[in-house]
Amino acid sequence: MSRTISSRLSSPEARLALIAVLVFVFMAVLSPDRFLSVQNLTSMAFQFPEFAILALAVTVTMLTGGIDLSVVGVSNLSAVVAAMILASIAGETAVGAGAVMWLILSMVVALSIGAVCGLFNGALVAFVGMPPILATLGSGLIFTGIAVALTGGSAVMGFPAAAAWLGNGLVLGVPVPLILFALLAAIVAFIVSRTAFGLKLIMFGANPRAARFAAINVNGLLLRVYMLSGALSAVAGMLVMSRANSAKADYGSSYLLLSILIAVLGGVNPYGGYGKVIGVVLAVLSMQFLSSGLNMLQVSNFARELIWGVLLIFVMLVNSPRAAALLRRERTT
Amino acid sequence: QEETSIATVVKIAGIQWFDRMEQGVDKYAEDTGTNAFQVGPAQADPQQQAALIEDMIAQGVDALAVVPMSPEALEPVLKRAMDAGIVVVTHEAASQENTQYDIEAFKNEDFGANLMEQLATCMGGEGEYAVFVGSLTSQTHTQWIDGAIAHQKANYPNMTQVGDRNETFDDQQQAYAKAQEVLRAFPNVKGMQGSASTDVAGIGLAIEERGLEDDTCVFGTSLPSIAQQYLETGAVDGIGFWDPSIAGYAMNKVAQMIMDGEEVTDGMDLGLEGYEAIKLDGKVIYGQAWVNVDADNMADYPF
Amino acid sequence: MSDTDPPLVEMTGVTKKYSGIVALSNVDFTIRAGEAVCLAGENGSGKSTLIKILAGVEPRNAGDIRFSGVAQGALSPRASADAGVMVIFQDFSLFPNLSVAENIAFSTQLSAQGALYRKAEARRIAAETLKRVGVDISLDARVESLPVVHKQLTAICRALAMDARLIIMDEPTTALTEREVKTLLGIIRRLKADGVAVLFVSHKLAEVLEVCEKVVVLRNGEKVAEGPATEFDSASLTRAMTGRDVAETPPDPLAADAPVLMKVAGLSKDGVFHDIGFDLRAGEVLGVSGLLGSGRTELAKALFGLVAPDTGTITLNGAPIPLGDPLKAAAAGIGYVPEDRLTEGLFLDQSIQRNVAVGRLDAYDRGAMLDLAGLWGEARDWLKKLSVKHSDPEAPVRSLSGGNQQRVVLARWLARGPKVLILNGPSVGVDVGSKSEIHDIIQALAHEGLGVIVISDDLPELLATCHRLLVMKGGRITDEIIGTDTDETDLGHRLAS
Amino acid sequence: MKNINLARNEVLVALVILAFCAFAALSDPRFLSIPTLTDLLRNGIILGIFSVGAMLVLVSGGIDVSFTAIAAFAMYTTTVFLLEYAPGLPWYVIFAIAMVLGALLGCINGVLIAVFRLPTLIVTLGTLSVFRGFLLTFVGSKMISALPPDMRGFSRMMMVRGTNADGSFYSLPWAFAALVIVVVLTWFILHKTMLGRSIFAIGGSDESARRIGIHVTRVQFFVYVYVGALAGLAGIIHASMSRLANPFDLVGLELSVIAAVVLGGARLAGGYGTLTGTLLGVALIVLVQNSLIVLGIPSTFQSITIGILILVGTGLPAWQAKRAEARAA
Ligand SMILES: Nc1ncnc2c1ncn2[C@@H]1O[C@H](COP(=O)(O)OP(=O)(O)OP(=O)(O)O)[C@@H](O)[C@H]1O
Ligand SMILES: Nc1ncnc2c1ncn2[C@@H]1O[C@H](COP(=O)(O)OP(=O)(O)OP(=O)(O)O)[C@@H](O)[C@H]1O
Ligand SMILES: [Mg+2]
Ligand SMILES: [Mg+2]
Repeated sequence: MSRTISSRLSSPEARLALIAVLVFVFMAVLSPDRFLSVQNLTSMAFQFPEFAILALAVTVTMLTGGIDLSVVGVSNLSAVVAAMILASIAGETAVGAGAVMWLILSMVVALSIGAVCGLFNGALVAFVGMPPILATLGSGLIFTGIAVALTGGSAVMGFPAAAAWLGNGLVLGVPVPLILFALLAAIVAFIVSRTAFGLKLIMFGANPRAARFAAINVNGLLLRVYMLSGALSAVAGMLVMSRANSAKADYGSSYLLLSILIAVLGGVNPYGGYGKVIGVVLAVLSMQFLSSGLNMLQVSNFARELIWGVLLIFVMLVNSPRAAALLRRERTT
Repeated sequence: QEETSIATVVKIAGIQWFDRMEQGVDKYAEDTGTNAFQVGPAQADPQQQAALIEDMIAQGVDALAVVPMSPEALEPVLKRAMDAGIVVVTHEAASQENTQYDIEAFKNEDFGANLMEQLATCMGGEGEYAVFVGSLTSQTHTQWIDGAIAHQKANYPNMTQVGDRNETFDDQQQAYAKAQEVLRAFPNVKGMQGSASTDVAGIGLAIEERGLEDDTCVFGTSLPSIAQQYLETGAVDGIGFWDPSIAGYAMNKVAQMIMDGEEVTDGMDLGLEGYEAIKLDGKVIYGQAWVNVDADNMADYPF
Repeated sequence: MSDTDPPLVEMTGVTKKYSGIVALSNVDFTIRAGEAVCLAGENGSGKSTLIKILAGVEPRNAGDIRFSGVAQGALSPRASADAGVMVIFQDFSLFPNLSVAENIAFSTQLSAQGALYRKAEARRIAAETLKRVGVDISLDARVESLPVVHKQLTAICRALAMDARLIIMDEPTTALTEREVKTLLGIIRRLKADGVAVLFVSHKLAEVLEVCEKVVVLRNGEKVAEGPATEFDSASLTRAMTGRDVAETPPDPLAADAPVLMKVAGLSKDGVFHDIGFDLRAGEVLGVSGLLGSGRTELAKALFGLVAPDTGTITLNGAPIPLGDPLKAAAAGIGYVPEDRLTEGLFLDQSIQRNVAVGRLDAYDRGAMLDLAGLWGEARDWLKKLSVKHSDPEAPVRSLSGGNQQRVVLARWLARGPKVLILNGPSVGVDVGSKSEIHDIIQALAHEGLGVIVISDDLPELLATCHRLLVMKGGRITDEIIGTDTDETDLGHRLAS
Repeated sequence: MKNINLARNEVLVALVILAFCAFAALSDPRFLSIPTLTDLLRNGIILGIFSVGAMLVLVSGGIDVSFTAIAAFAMYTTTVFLLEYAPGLPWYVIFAIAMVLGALLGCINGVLIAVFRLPTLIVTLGTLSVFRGFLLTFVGSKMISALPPDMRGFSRMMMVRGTNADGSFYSLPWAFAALVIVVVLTWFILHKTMLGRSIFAIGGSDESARRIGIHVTRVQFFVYVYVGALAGLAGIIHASMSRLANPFDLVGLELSVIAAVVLGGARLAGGYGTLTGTLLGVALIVLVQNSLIVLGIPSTFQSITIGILILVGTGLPAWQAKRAEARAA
């Protein structure tokens, strides 16, 4: 009996699922009527998709052994441009089909900007040969800077009412952001495990040199990975824009570290070659349960940061064979 | 039946300014017996604040008193709160749409002009000056500086602004380095006006190291506890602020009034210092609650 | 020194398990001062494991170890080093970022227990050791910038710099060409004369029998044979290692009317190779040999597009192939099995089947989705065809032995149905049994009409596989030899001349 | 530097610095003055100490993003503790306390990385959150400007002081000596001790290091403890010099510091890094960050400028290395 449990828990994802469930149960027990209320569950579903999508963006780059520190910069830049279209061309008063058309156009523009920013990052990594951490650190500053220069630093607002649907709407009682996230997570999971591109990017992450020797188009791969990351960031930017009913160069500044933390907690190997979307989803859920639960208990928000860090290190220790070996040696001697 | 709960949601938890505000909130709770409490995100990020408000709505508070990090970003979530029947009162957000009342200690442009007036007086109405903002993305800071510059242009033609608006990222070290650079790039600069509470401290430090305490004039928004040592040496000549504890108290009080169906009227006395005769402009309640502090009266404000 | 002295090293009943796998089982082993012992065995038979235990790098699960009669507890690298046991690891274990001098002197300075690093002293030690070996390498060169031979020699010098009483060499000759091997064997003889014992691991049986007094054979972690080297010859040693007879047969002659498959003309890259031209016919196995630095690996890479030549043409079935683009070369039907399996060939932590299938991803790309069933099915077919010994195709390829790993890389390329296959060192670090099986695969491929280019300096291997041989020197082709016109001694002379 | 090698980061960065200075001097001749120099040196102290630590970690083959949190923790906790229990201690004791505190936090990184062999990036990402969260939750989150008297006193201790033509002062605080000491000590450790050589060796190949008997665990542990102590020192100097203990300070600088170090030629893969290069990298970043007003770059374009600088500074050597590799192949 105990052996089957421990063998079921042998994968990092299974252990994460256990953690997510434990956190959920713990919070539900501490304050059942509030934590389990439909209100609270919906509220959580509105909150996490924006940074969860950024975590997906970070995840795909981490699979190749890289990282994308420009995700927040990209999401703000694309949101600012989309917002400018919505605010100054479409205008606040646009309604009906016109408004929807402008919304779609602005989304297309945002996605294109995200992809172009990603292409820029990819080119720096693939053709210039820069370490991704520095390439995207620098480009992130530039993207944010462009957003500041475009807006002079102030918020862009005054959208048609239709724009609010993306971040605030419900479809059959399910929040639109949640649907969007589920869709994107499924797409990324599909890309990673079911497409030639996905398998190649994992193989590249596992050994970039061998990937080149195996006649994989390494440069094209990197360009596409960072473009995917950029496009995902742009979607997150549109969500933030819709939820804030405005766009600004410095929205979501706390999301960068958070999305990296989630990806790593989700079991993605930051040195490349391993990672599952389901792990990232479970990590996001644990984070959100924890954070809403702690708000409910009026625990200081600084403590939340502390708990996230402890959780991350704890998960790493649990997953580490070395720690297990040391503990075992301890017990036998 | 459960007691009324009012959540005051501030920009960021734990800093002096909002700790002082919390004193007001706590005092209100004590005075009235309501469950009034204050929360704030760990990072200065509008999205974190929005998430926090979401959680408060889900928790079912009766009223929200919000000091928005970025008013635009909170419109949808505050709308959701009001749709859910929660009373919403804001502070430092005159442009906020989804609020029942916004309480302003003063008109931002007027406050900026007030600081400029003191700066100009100190400078003798002539010479070069530089301005600092915490971030270019902060609406409040922008309005203060707009008001200040407009006041200078209208009244002190012999004064000239040098350089751009210097961005300090609410970081004293950055304010210090920027002030140093301003002193190098514009050796004739005689005045500086800061916006973030750490700006004058950074500027003051640079002034002191240059030994220019008596040759320059420095004014800005800050708190006595932050600027004290520079006020003492004259590196900073004066600061302006409003008492956040009173603002916090006022927000809670107005929220309770709305819940009780009482009306807020122009010229009304909220019974709070600086809010004895409020001016009502649409949904915005203006007080005359700014305080100017210099080396002489700083001891009166122990926060 | 007499036989009554306790042996330098005496292992009794040593057992080592890796999470269930028994890598060594109850092995007894002794070595005396001034003796050269050869450790032989197939891939995965436990040779490196035994060495790691002696070196204190891995703990043993059971068994006793005595150094000069003194029983040892848990060993550590330092304890072993202090007892005079020095190892030249299979992968050299050098520090690529440090200078030659420092690499050579590092162990010595560590044992000296001093807290300070004495640079002048380090240089003196290094210079002396290099002189003793009789090679000339710049003391200040960074090891990463050295050619493989010099890295190997640096590793040897590091071991010699210590007052070693036993030097263990784990496959030290894989990276060396015939000439350097001769130098190394000379060094070993001198060491023996100085009373230093040598434990030598190699898959090249000829050189083993040349320098060693005693042979110990491992199979599946057990000692299966032990005796004076004079009692063994290549055939009997092979039988002891594999438990069967392994025969190498020369290739069938090439059909006279075999069409020209690949044509290389005027291929040059400044400072690397010059004016290379040759034809490769369908069904032909063409050997390319030469000393290290002769430009043969660069040429191989250039044929596959990994190196961009300055001038020249490569055509395949009459169609020109763009230079310097591995994707186009691969698409045109050229395959390349790299020299360094571990860093260039394999994705070590990925599954065996993924390592095969990675070459076929585009072929199974069905619009938006991969045909996974087809992909894995084909990969497993190839694993079966090349008889890769594995327990689970989803296990990481790291868990395979060297010979089987090499077959995985081969399978990847064969699955793509190439027209020309370039094999750079196809049997480096592969045991005799597997080696002959890989040679059989090469011959079978040629039979099917593939053109095969084998780059190697293993003479028996070249003779066993190639119809024709090109010898490179200083970046030029200096000699062309028809396989049937030569034998090992003749070939050796012509290579070294 | 016998012959000028353009492929070396140090040389490239030095050239970029010279070009930048020439450009700044052309656009404003006052740029070349003693106050500019003293201001830049002063503003490089904290970044410099941090960079030396970050360089050491990179050389050992790791990466540390938690040192800013350690600095903030050590600085703030020391201040709070002193104000509560011993406000009158002399500055060197205060500094020692902060360094010990930093070293203790470094121990936590050390145990997780050296003993449990967890990946350094993840560990330090985690401890960054833990240290900061713990500090703000349990120690405090308010700025303290009423520092212990000797901390303030320290900020007034000047090594060099002089008067400009217009009567204002320029000065270089003694805190700069701390950077010099840190650099000299680290140079000594790295180049003159077996410990230092072992750090390089581990960065080159930790497996090889283990095999020749280097105590990898101990060496790695030392690295993180030493870096923790340096961070504590940088933190307390920062608080003293700015006469303010702000627990929100410093965190957020970590990536810029690492960028400066890589700019100076250290490799993220480990084993490579020089103090000269590191200091040049810091110099370039400090120079640019403190010359944007002089150059008349509008505030809205300042972050773009710094972004471009990082891309150019790290991109050029990367591109050259890539080309060299392609040529050699
Ligand atoms: N770290 C390890 N973990 C698990 N199994 C291992 C490990 N190292 C070696 N093994 C296994 O132990 C056995 C003996 O391996 P060893 O490396 O000693 O073989 P070898 O004789 O040196 O082979 P080769 O000729 O290929 O170098 C093999 O089955 C191998 O897979
Ligand atoms: N108690 C022990 N019993 C057997 N082998 C051991 C023991 N302790 C360590 N070893 C082995 O010795 C080798 C080195 O040990 P380890 O990796 O713990 O140390 P290190 O990281 O090299 O540095 P340090 O010596 O400072 O601990 C390892 O291969 C380990 O398995
Ligand atoms: Mg003054
Ligand atoms: Mg081996």
